[in-house]
This record gives sequence, C-alpha cells and structure tokens, in this order.
Amino acid sequence: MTETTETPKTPAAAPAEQRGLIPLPLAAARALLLVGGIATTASTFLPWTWTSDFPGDLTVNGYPGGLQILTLVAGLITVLFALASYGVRGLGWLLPARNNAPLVLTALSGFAVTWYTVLTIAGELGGIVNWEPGTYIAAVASLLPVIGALALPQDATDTTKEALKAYIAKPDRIPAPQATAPWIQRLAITIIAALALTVFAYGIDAEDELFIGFLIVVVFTSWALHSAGLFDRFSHLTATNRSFALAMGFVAAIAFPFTQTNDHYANLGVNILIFGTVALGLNIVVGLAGLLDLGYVAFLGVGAYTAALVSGSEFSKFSGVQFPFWAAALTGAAASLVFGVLIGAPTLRLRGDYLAIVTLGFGEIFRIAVNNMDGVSGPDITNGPNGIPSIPDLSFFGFNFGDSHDIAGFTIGRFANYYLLMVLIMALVITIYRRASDSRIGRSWIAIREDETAATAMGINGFRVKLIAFALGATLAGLAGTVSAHVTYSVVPNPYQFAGAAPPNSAFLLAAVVLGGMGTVSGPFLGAALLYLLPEKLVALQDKSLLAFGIALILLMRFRPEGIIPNRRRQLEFHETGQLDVPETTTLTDEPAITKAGA
Amino acid sequence: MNTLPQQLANGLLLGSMYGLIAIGYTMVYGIVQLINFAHGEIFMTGAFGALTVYAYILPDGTSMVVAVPLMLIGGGIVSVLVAVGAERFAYRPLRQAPRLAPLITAIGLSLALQEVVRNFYPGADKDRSFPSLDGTHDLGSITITDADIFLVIAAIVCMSGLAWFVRKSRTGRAMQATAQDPDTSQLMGIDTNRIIVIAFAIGGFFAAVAAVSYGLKYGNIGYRMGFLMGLKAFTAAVMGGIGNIYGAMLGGVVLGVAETLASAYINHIPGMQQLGGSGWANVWAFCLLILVLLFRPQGLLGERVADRA
Amino acid sequence: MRFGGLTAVRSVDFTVNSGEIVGLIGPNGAGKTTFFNCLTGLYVPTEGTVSYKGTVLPPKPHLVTKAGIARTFQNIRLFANMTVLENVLVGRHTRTKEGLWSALLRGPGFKKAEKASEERAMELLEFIGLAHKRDHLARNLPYGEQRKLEIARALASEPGLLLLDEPTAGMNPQETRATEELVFAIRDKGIAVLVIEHDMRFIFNLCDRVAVLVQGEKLVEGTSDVVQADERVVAAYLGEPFEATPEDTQPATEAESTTSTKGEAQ
Amino acid sequence: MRQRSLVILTSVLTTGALTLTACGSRDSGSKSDSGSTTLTIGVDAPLSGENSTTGLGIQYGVQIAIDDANKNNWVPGVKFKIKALDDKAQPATGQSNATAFTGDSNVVGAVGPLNSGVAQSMQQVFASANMVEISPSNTNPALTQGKDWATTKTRPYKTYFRTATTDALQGAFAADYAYNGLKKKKAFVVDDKQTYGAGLAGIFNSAFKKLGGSIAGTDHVNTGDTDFSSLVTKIKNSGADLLYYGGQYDESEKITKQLKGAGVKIPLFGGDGMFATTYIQTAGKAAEGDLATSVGVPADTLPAAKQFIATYKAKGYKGDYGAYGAYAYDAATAIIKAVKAVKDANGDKLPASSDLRSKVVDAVQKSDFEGISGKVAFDQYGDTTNKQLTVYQVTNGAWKAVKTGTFNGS
Repeated sequence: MTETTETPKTPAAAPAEQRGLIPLPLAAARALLLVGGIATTASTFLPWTWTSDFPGDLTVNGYPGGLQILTLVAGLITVLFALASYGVRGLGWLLPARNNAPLVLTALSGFAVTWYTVLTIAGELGGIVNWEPGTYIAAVASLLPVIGALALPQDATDTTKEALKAYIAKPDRIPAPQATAPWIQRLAITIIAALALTVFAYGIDAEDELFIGFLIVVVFTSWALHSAGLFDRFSHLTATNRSFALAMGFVAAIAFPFTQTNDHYANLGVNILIFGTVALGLNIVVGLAGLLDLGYVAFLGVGAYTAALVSGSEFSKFSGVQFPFWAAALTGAAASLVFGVLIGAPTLRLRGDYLAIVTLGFGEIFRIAVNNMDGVSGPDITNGPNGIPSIPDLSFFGFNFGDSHDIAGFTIGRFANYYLLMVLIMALVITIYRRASDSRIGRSWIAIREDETAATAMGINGFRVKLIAFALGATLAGLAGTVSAHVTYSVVPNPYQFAGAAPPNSAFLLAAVVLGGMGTVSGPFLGAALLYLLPEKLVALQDKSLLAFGIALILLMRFRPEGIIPNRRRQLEFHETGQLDVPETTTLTDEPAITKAGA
Repeated sequence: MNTLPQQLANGLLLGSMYGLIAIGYTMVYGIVQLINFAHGEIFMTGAFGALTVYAYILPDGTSMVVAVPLMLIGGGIVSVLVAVGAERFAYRPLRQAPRLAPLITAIGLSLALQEVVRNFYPGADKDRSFPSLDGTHDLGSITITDADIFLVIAAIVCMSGLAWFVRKSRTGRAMQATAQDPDTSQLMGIDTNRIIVIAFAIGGFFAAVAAVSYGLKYGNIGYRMGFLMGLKAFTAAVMGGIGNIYGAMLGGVVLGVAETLASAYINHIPGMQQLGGSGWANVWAFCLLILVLLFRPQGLLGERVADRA
Repeated sequence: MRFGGLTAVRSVDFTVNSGEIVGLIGPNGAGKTTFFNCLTGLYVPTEGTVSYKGTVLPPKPHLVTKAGIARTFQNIRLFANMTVLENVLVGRHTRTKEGLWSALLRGPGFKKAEKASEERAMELLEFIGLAHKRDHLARNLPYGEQRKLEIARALASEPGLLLLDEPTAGMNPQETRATEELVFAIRDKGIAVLVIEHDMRFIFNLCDRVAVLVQGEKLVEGTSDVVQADERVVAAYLGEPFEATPEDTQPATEAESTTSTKGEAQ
Repeated sequence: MRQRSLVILTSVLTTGALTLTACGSRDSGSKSDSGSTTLTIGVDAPLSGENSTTGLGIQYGVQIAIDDANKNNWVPGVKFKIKALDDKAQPATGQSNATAFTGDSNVVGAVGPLNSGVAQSMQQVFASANMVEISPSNTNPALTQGKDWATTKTRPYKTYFRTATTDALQGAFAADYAYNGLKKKKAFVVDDKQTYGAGLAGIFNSAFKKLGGSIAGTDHVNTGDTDFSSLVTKIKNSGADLLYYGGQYDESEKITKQLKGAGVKIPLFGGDGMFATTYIQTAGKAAEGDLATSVGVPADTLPAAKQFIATYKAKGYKGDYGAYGAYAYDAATAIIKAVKAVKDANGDKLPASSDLRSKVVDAVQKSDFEGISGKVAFDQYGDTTNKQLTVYQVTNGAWKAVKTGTFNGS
C-alpha cells in the first residue's frame, strides 16, 4: 500500500475565498454545532410525551428511552465531531481531512431522527397536543447543528445545489494516518468490532418506529464516517492487521448470541449466516470467476435434501439411516459437488450468457424434480411436496443442539447453538474463499473473468478452472444446506426457486453478492444481512416490500453498481496517479452509501 | 382417437406465443448483448394495457371485432412505453457497466413491475378475467378456437412484417449493422441509441401482441403471468440462436411442441411412466435446451461467433 | 483457415529457428493476425498443423502456451483489474502446478512455489522496468507500459518462441526504440521472436528474417535486404496481388494452414 | 429485560451517559395504565407475494375475531391485539416468525400458517414454548396424526391444532358425492403437486375407485403454469365425465376455462382451496356447473358467518376471505375463548405468562362452541371435530350449496 502523504488544503487554510451557505461567522457556526449537539443530548432526558402508549415510553423524566436513545447517540456523535472541528486534542483522528461533510451529516443524523420521532409522536397519538416542552426543546435543539454545519465556510461554488453537494462530498484525498503502535491499532480494531456488534445487536432487536430511527442514525452516521475518510482508514487498518481483524470479527460474531436473551434473534442470526455463507460461495462463482449462475440455490437444496435423507427423520426414504453430522455434512457437500460437476461439465464450455440460462433451467429442474419424486409422479425419493419433516436436532458428544444450555451465566438457546455452528462453518468458508482467491487458481479465475481469450493464451485451461470454481461454489452451498435442513426441522421444495419473496433464492443470493460488493468477503454478509433484515423489520411496508426491494435494486445498480463495500481492486485506485490510459470501461463515481437505505 | 394432431397443434400454438415474446429477448440481445429479464413483465403489462382498453375505455358490449384491434393498440402502447422507459432509465445508464449490473437491474425491474401491477391495478392481486374468443372450430381431429386463429395470424403477420423491416428498411439495415459492430456503426453515422430504443420498442410491441393473444386464448391474466412465459421465451430465444429473429420463432415453436409432446407422451415410454405428465414438462423443456446447446452451442439458427483476438 | 466463403490464410509454410527474430509483414487484411491465431490455437486451422520442436501442437491455446509459445495481442488484452504483479503471475500459470487443494491447505510446498513464482515475476518486472509499479492496477498504466507488461506476462510462461502482434502500434519513436531494445534483450535470453508489424523501419532494424504475407499467402521470405529489394512487395503494398511460391526451411516451428475470413484478418 | 446482556456490553464500551440510560430499559409489559391487560395473538401467513391474497384473508379473519372480542368484551379485563407476521410461504421465515411469537411474552397463541410445508418447521418451536398454534388451512394429515396416519395415528405435537379438515375427509366426501350424487363413473384426477392438492387428489382417487368408479387418467401440473392445452387434450381423449382437481383456484380457474374452451363439457370438482368467488369471477361462464367441497354448513345459514362476510367487506380489507377467512376467525376465537376459560378457572385473573400459555393449550383442546364455519372442537389429535361438509356448485354465477352432510367413515 503506497499512500501519499501530501496534505490537502484544509478549509481553514485559505479562508479568503470561502464562505458558508448560511452567512455566519466561523466561530458562531462551530458554537451552534456544539451547543446544538449538547442541547439535543440533554433534551432526551426530558419527557417528550405524556402517555406511555408511544412505543418505548418517552414520558420519563431523567433518563431517555426508545427513540430518545437514538437521538442521544446522534447528539453525542454530533458533539464529538464538533469538538474535533475545534481541534480538541485526542479527537483529531475523527476529522483527518478537516472537511465539513462529517459535521453536516452527523448534524443531519440527529436532526432527522429527532424530527422523525417528534412527527411520529404527533402522527401516532393524534396531533401536537401530545408534545411536551421537552419535545419542542429537542426539535429546536436538533435543528441548531444543521444550521451551524451549513454555515461552515467552504470553497465558493456557483450554485446552491453545488454548494449543498460540496457539503456532503468526500474529499478526494485523505491524509495518511500517523504511524501508531501496533497495540493501539489492535485496540482500535477491538473497539470497532465491539461497537459494530453493539450496533448490530441493537438493530436486530429494534422494531417498527425504533428500527426506522435506527436506520436513519446508522445511514447518516456511516455516511458521515465515510465522508470523513474513516472507512478508508479502517480498511487500511484491517489490511495491516488482517489476521487480528478477522479474529476480532469472529469473536464479535460468536459474542452475538450472548447479547441476546431471546432466541428469536439468534434465529434471525442463523438465517442471516446461512444466507450470507451461501452468498459467499456464490461470490466465488460470480465474483471471482465471473460465471453467471442463476440456479445457485439448487445446490443449497441438494445439500439440505441430502442431509435430511440421512438425518434419521422418520419421513426420510432411508429413515433407518442416521449419519453423524460430520458425515452428513460431507455427504451433502459431496452430493452438491457431484451435481455441480454434472451441470458444469457440459455447460461451462459455453460462453457466459448461455450458462446463465442453463443454470436457471437447472434450478427449475431441481425444484420440479424434487417436488415430483414422491412415488406418485416420479421415483420415491424426496417425499414430494410434503418434503422431509421431523429432522432431529444435531447432537455432538452429548451436546444436544435442540436444548438450551447455560454457558457462563448466559442461556444459549436452540437457535444460538446452530448460530454458533454456522459461525464455524462461516469461518471455514471464509478461509476457503480467502485461500483460494489468493493463489494460482484464484488468479486464474480472475484472469478468466477479466478476459477469457487472453487467459487461455496465457496457458490457463479455461474449462478446467471454471469447473473447479463452479464445483467449489456448489460444494460450499451444499455444506450450508446441511445445516439449514437441521435448523428448520424440515426440507420442502418450495424455497429453492429462482425468484421469490424471501431469501434464500437465486435472485436474492445474487442480489446479496452484488449489493454487498462482488469479490469481497464481507460484502455478501452485509448484503445478506440487509436483504434479510430490511423486509423483516420494515413491516410498515407490508405488501409493498417487494416493490421497494425491486426499486432499490434498480437504484443501487444505477448509483453504486460496485456494491456497498467496493472490491480491494477498486480501493487500489485511490492510491494511484498518472491515469493516462483509463479504459472506457466503467469508471464508477464514488456515490455515498446512502443507496442502501432504500431497500 | 389419435391425439397426436391435436397435441401438435397445441404445441404449435403455445410455441408461437413463446416465439412472439422471444423476439423481444433476441432483438435486444442481438444489439446490446443484454438479457432483458424484465421482458416477461413487459409482456404482462401489455396484457393489462389491453384489459384497460376493454374494461375501462370501451363501452360494455363492444363487438370483439372492434375491440381486439383497439386492445392491441392499447396493449402495444403500454408495453412499448414500459420497454422504452426501461431502456432509457434503467439500462442505458448501465451500458458500460459490468455485465451483472444490468442483470440485477432487470431482476429488480421485473419485481417492481409485478408489484406495481399487483398493488395498483384494480383487482390485480388475483387473476383478472379477460375477454376471450371462445368460438370453436373442428378441423378433422383438431379443435381450435377463434383465439388460436388470431394467434396464428398475428404471429405470421408480425414475423413477416419484421422480416421485411429488418431486411428492406433503412432502419432495419442500420439495426443489422449495429448488431454486427456498434462502434463502427456509430462512426458510420448510425444513431445507435435510436436503434436500441427501436429494438426495445419492437420487442415490446411483439410482447403486447403475444399478451393479447394470451388473454384471448386463456381468458384471464394476472401479474405473475410474465415470469414463466418470459423464462420459456428466453429459453426459446437461446435455443433458436440468440440474436436471430427467425431463430426465436423457430426456438419457440420447437420448445412449445416439445413441451406439449413430452407432457402428453413421455409416460407412454416404457420405464418412464412416472416421468411424464404436465408436471415434468418444464424439466424436459430445459433438458432439450441443454441438449441443443451441447451439440449446437450457437443455437439452432445462430451463427458461430469467432472471437476477435 | 476458412470462415464462410473467403480464404484468409492459405498454404503458409513458415519456420522460425531458435534465437532468431523473424518479422511478419503485410498490408492490412493480409491475414497476419489470423495466422497468429492459428499458431496459438485460438482458431482451429481448416487444414494444416503447427509443430513446435518437432511435435505437432493441438489447437488449444493453453496447450500451445504450455508447449512454449507465448503471445501478445494487437489490441492490448491485459487483465485490467489485476495488479501488475498479478498479471505476470498469471503468466506463470503453466509453469506452476499448485491446485485448489494445495491452495486451501497452504502446505510448505505451496508457500515455496508462490514465493518462487513471485521472485520470478519480479525478475521479469525488473527486466522490463516496471518493478516499482507492482501493485498498480494494469488498467491504470500508461499505454507504453501496458505493452511492456503484456510482453512480461508472455515471458512469464517461459516460452521458447514469443509472438508479438504489433508491439509498437501507437507508440512514439522513443518508445519504439525502447521496444526494439527490449526485443533484442529477449532474443539474448535465447528466445525466438516472431513479430507482426506495420512499421517497416522497426522490422528491418530488428529482424534476422522477414516474411511478407499478402492476401493470406506468403509472398517472399528472406533477410531485410532481400525483402526490401523485392518488387512484388512494393507492388503488394500498392495493391497488386501476386502469386507466391512457398519456401521450405528446417523447422523449429512450422505452421501450415488454409484459411479464409470476412476480412477480419487483422 | 431482553436486552440485559446487551446492556452489559454497551456499558463497557460507550460513554457513561449511555450506561445510565440503558439500565433504565423499560418493561414494555402487558399492563397498561387503564388496568386492563392486553394480550397478543400472532398470525403467520404469507402477506406479500404469491399467496398473499389467501394469507391476507387469514390475517383479517383473525383481525375481525379480535375486534369482536374487544368490542363485546368477551374476556372482561383483557384486550386482544394482533401481531401479523409475513412468512412469504417460506419455511425458514415461518420458523423465525414462530420464534418471534414465542419470544414475545405478550403473545398467548398463534393462528397460522397457510402452508403445510411452513407448518412443519414451526410446530416444534411452538411445542418447545408450550404455545398453542391453530392453523386455519393446513390439510396434511401427517401434521396431526403422524407419519403413519393412515394406519396408526399418533399425535406428534400437542400444541398444534387446526380448524381446517384434513384432505382425507374432503377427498372422500367429494368422491362419494361424485359417484352417488352426480352419478359420474369415470373421473380424471389432476393435482398441483402441493401438499394440499396432491393429498386431496390422492384420497379422491382411492375413494372413487373404492366406490366402483374408474379413473380415466391422472396428471400433475405445476403451480404457476398457464397453458393446459396438452392436459385438456388428454382429458378430452380419455372420455372422462368428471375432472377432479386437487389444488387452489389459481390454476383450476384456468383449467376449467381451457377445458370448456376445447369443447369438453364436463364439470370440474375441487376442494375448499377453490371455494372462492374469485374462481367464478375469473373463469366466468366456464365455471358454471363446477363443484367444490367446503367444511361446515353454508355461510348463509349462519348469521354469524353472514355478519363476518359483511364486516370483511365493509372494512374494505384486502385479500380473499373465501377460502380460509372463516377458519381463521374460528381459530382466533378458540384462543380467545381459551384465555377466558383459563382466566375464569384461575379465580378471574390471568396466570403468569408461561403458565398462561400452557393452560391455554389445554383450554383450546377443550374448545366447544359454535363458530362461523360450524362447531369448533378438537379431537385427540388436534383436528377439528367438525365433520360437516358441504358440496357447492356454481349456478348462475354463484356458489350454491347442493348437499350438506356429515362425513363419517372413509
């Protein structure tokens, strides 16, 4: 990583040609930011309404609740950034580029969540009579930082629109961080992992209004952090401490069920993990090798059905057979591997788009075949539309996954057990992904994706490496399928379709990969989490949720086709100069990550 | 009674409908190498456009002779607008993007269109009935309906019209040139954007014709009708050789006939009693596709594309 | 080689000896690139064979490369989103063996092989002078460096024969001279080079032997002086086709093919 | 206090202010200030996408039952509210909805799901949590009677009930009416290869043969198919005088239309999955003469049922109450009545949450009241004892009851 250390001109460096959108002196603008932030924070300690009918009970004087907590967090973040803009010692790292955007966006975050709360109180309880003095204070207080932020001076622009844009843009160049001791870096990673876990655990728990408020704060805050360049710094940090960062990620993932006392959230967690792990497997096929697989969910199905058949369920054709889980997992993965090779061998010789339709066809064939193989309209194997229910819970050395266990004072329920098992499998899949992609075979996949003709001219046997990618992807999906069969107690043909209302189906898997960021490890998991949680949480959308999902996909591709987490290869570009011969293939603009809010 | 002629006729009719929809896939693919997965939904919106004309614009009891052409126009306008709109606002900005981007867009568009119709078209959360042409005619051992006759005539007229257009008209030739080499055509003064829009529009119109035929034949339409028909039509386009308009029609007919015959006769083959019937028809259709691609990777009428080094 | 109706390359019998630089010239559409594509297995010749060091090569690009013939492309075909180093490492593909299992298990053998590959790749980058840009994306290199990188990538497969398809197209005179020196340096490593070029001066400076391809047939073959002196060559460039007589030499590489195209012979 | 341990983590990591606030996590408990208790009844059904029309019918069926209960104060001092979750017809989603219900201490019982396949992944969750689950529409006999339901019945989950009848009942009743009532001797049997349809068609097939009828042929279609011309030709050629279809109206309305269009004038006979006005609206005059069985006595003979339909329409609810709305209403009512029974038995006050749940299961088992689809009571397997079935026929564009009877013996 060669990072240039040239410092860009900070806004303060050339005040002569600078002015704010709202004409106020710099000192006043900053003061507004700070005072507003503090006032917003303080206002959450007042009651905002008189009745406890509003979710979260905002009536209590003395400490905040429900949406007030979100306002409080947003207010505190605003204060932190305001202090950083004053140059308070120890906070300078928050604003490495000394740009205005993070200030504007954190101010907006507090403003948006406060006003959302205030308006929802009026809307749900019927009118502004339900407001308390605290509500008014919060509303006004949260507006102050926005005014202050927009009054911050910046380079003069021609139009208001451009000026507004400049307030939320990320600067081109983020100065390199000062060298820090390794232990500080590791401490930072630990804190960030813990924070991320806290935010995720809070979000997965939040419902209805609270979740929308949560989304508002998260979107604006991450946008602010992005525009401050802190995400770039973070990825730099993880790049230099790769193993440690990965380890912390796993620790955070393992810690998740210990933060929950309700097994429902572990259930959501395990579903997200299964979805994400399968998406990561698909990422090998699509993201690395560039093969368009539209029937990928069928391999999950093959794994799930295989596991169900050898699970010892009395509904299974082989009900006498009960494999231990390791054997069932291997059998499931192997069955998927066989199907992957069977499908891949004839079709991978074809060029790209034909593969898409053949895999799509295979996906449909799988579902229809499984649906018909009940001995009435086909061979008696899969029990047809009834599927194979009553799959027994797993048991390792007397540790029954179906029971709750007490570990160090925490109760780990059934789904948390499976969640932890899935974390292990996720770790395995991530290792496979990383090792495969960073090797001779991984390079040949990328080469094939980039230019198949040139790759074969470099001595790569295109068919062979594509088949390996395809089969590896299939195997990993089959592996995840074996767990999913046990988690849901049953396998039925219906979920294994091309496009449906809920994950996992082939279209959602593909969308998770693209939404999160193709060719990355964390992308598919982020995509899976968003695609799973947003429809789950935004119940207000009800039957419009698919419509919203469709529109969100279109907008995402329009404005950020590289996904939320862009590939390392794209990040490399930031460090380079002398782009004399940039090919005309897409040069993507760096849109802020706001697009994810739509889904 | 020998059912073979009737089953063949069933297959041909179904196949012509696939063919009409497949034209849209193949023309768009031929010019911009884009799989417009939302084309099935363009077909679906065409059906609702036609229904709008019949149910909300025309007075009750309008003779079908008057109504059908107006429904074609109504459906055509809706489909063409949706197709062109999709091109302009969803696909065009992505023309230089990686191949997956327009595909994801198409999936999103497909979902969005279905949901828009389901949520906002009156009564469309369930299937809606569509005026049908039920008059039956017995030709020997074959029974066909007026709707079938309409479908056959529509398919023939549309195909000949398109063949003439592509070969003889100036725009048609420009289209061929763009398909061959878009960059050079642009240098030669062809407005490629216009050509692409025209390809989408023609595809949309053909989908609308298919949609009206569908409604007249089956008597009801629904927001989900586009998915499976689109999938089959796409299969047909690939089987016939994607990019080739005659291939699309041929692929459609082959697929339709194969599917019908498979569901009618496979269970008569000894040893395959359980693998026949309508349930397995789609499986055989896809198996046929895989077979065709194995032995003729460019499709039935496709041209072999040499790679430029 | 025949595509549809037209014949692009017919009865070209051609030999390159080791340690030799041979030029292949001809007017636009003469079939030079088609000839290259036949040599490297990208096109399957309708008739004829390609042999290298006495063995007939199968028409599969990766096997040709494995046998020891590497190429560059007329329009640069780098792996645009891979780094400079990775591009060269891909070139090492045929000379390494680590498969999926060894990549997943990461045994000592894997690490050793990766390290060796990287060292070899870095040597090549030093050789062409791009070592300092190892972590840049190929797409962001200036044009001339992209050309060089393509050559380095081809060299990474340790070829006995290197095919260069218009290596100086679009270059300014200085860059062309630098390429010239690069080609000599490659020859000094004992690698035979076959160059397609339009730039006559470049060819005549560089090549031990030059062959002229016109309308898919070999017109003349010989030293620069012989070719330059040949009136038929001049005539061919002015547009008058001549019938040619095939010539024979002892082969290190030998190709013979019959072809035709719709003029896509560049 | 479900965020207990989250709070611990948070307090370590964030500022003191946060710690202060988080400790005050307020119990959003069931007591509201007016002194009455609010209990939640969960609904799990597909509320978006393909099956949402039927799913919404279930949701609003429950909603009306709850409104009635609150309005008429069925359980004094207890108000009910609905928590409807969308399972999108996916087992995994249904399961996570089930854990959402069991994890919410206010939920006393659940109605749903629509699909038998989804039920399989939910049953165990409810059983572990001792919470009652009543499906208004699952018909797979194995759900209540175990794998070998045809021979040795054993109940796998004592918390699972259903107000719908099993396929066994309807299929046999239909066969009886077709053979003895309609005097049809040769039936062609088609199903949609879904749990409900395939089960129904299978039972009809064997029952019809047992009665002495002959089966002219069988076939299976896929849900979502639209062209049935090949099937129609087969039926036409088979010389059948009746088509029995096991499945939902989505496909049967198309089949009947294409069948009549091809000049095959034989009636189509189906189960309660196609007993909906949508069927007639969409198939038009082709539906004339078609038949369907449904559970219970005809709605227009029961004032409560008429009232239900009127309310549904008046409220402008989306979805289709036709197929399962009434069963959903009865299922919710069973839970509400069970709560009342538990409360009465416990000295007119509600027991604690976990105790309440298991007592409600027992009380539901003892249900015995007149619902809007007939008598609501459950046998030892959790199946409805309502064995009243009605055959309806489309006459002049509307479903008309042609035979009502109690089916016993198969």
